[in-house]
Amino acid sequence: MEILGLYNYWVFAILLMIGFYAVIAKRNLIKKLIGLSLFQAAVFLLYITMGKVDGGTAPIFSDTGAAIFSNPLPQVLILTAIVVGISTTALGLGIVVRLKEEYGSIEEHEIQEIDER
Amino acid sequence: MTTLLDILSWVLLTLGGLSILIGGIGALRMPDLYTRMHAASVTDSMGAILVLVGIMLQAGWSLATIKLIAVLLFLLLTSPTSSYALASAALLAGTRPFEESVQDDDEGQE
Amino acid sequence: MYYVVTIATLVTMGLALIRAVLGPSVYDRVLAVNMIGTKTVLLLSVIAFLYGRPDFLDLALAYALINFIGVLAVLEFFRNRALRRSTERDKGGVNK
Amino acid sequence: MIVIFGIFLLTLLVITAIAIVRTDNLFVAVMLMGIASLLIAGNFFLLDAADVALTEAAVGAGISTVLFLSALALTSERERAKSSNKLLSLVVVAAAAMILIYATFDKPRFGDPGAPVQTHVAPWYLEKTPEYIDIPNVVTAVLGSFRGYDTLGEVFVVFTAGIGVLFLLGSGVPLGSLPQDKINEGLRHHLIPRVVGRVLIPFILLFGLYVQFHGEYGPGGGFQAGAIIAASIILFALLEGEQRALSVLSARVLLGLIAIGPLIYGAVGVAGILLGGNFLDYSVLSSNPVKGQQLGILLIEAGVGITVTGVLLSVFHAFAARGR
Repeated sequence: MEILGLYNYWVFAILLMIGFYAVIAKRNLIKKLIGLSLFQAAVFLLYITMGKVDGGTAPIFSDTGAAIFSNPLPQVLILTAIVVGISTTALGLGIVVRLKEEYGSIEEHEIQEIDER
Repeated sequence: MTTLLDILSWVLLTLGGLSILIGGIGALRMPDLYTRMHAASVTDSMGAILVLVGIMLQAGWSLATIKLIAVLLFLLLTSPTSSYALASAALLAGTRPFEESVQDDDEGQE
Repeated sequence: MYYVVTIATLVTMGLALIRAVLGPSVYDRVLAVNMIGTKTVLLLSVIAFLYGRPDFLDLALAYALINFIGVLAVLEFFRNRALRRSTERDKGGVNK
Repeated sequence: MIVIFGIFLLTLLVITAIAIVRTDNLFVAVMLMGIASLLIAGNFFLLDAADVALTEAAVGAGISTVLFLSALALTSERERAKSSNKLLSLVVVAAAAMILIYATFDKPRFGDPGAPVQTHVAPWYLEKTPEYIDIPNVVTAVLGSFRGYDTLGEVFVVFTAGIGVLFLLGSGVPLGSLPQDKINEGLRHHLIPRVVGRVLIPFILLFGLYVQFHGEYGPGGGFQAGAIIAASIILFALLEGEQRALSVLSARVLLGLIAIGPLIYGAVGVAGILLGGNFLDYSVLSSNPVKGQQLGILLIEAGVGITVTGVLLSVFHAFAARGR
């Protein structure tokens, strides 16, 4: 049970690296953006995992009189980061759409070839 | 009275869990898209009704029950609609139903 | 008793995920997304009670309302694709 | 037991992520991203982050899928090229994963109440929120008041990203060649989804407003509400065609919303200075400091909600208009 206490962090590391793999190895720009979203999700997971307290509940006071609350600070940071994440992803998708219009391709190496000509 | 309600809600919850599980197995094991969709969508609604009503019995009369009724209502509206939309999109795109099932029907008629 | 439902829901999510990964057609995958969406609504409502915080049913409500949009977006995407293909075919006919 | 549930969900998440990277069909990858979003939201809820799960629900289930699909419709569905330097990348990634996993052995165990994160400012927030702000949702209190600067920054990032998308896609020659009349009708011929969707739209709007104004008492707030309200208008646009949606909320109005949101936020901050306090110090907004805090949070949440709605809808319309 003690070793399972690190499972969330391992999943964070693996997810982070899966996303990173998509960013560096894939040549399709949309696939890279999807990889970036996975990368983001991994970071979100890390923060929220760190905020969890054993036997705690969400940091919203209620009549039930729970005494232990999980850490609100990581939740605040990630809450805003999710919305910022979708906005920046939209910006990335906008750039990809413009690239497709200019170059007729969303594959990285094809765009580079056209540039070198 | 409370014990009766408890037993009733447990029965409903267990049946709901079973229904959900059957839907999952059906969606995995059935041979083609339409049979899979059939397995998934019917048990989806049934499972949702059983589970949510089971929880409602546990919650008693409170704000939670009203929210649960709302959840159930929206699920019953959207889930069959999505299934219908998906099936019609698949049919229009030219996905044909499983060959053998059609043949069975033909043989039955003869 | 909530545990039984939770476990059944989680296992079904796993089965649906296998269906989503295996495919074979895109419609199977959309079906799997749809299934997991409904299962998430049930999971969230059950866990809200498991935690003894029924005020968190808002989450289940949000999913029950918003999951539908994804399916409609997929439908619109298919419709657009069919339209695009048919106009391309028409143009090819004119050029010949 | 709940820990096991979390572990199961995380395992499913890893499988989904691997499947996302392996598939060469981008449409399938987007669908699997939808599944990943659902799984991760379930996990957030298990980890006590109700507010974050609500945000993920509002953004991940609807808007993210819609945006990715509209980008796919404008580019291509298939990934054509093979991966570059597959072996090298795998080695790099595996090595980095090993290092990260090795590093986790020094981390405090999951849920440890004595971990450094839990002993720094978090207890102070939990202890002082009833005294200074007196609202039940500590997350909203920290978001709106204690860390108001952070949130102001995030709002400006959202604002900038929205303006950026409008600059990129708002001009130039669109590449689509679809007949105008066909593209404008949306899903109007699909009768059943249309009727059900029309029933749902008012409820989604209502729920969005509830999340906006109930954010101080339960999970919710401006970010979630903005995404949910945007989702309801996007649903309308999908059902009735984009033109009808634009005639309800025109691009000009949306631009106004994008600008007004940060302005409200900034103005609340400046009002704090004018009334003799610090920037974003809401205590001076009312004769009673606690009431002032509550008023300030209400106002800035409204600003946040307006910005997020405006940006997400403008982005959606920018992508949709490109297809014509």
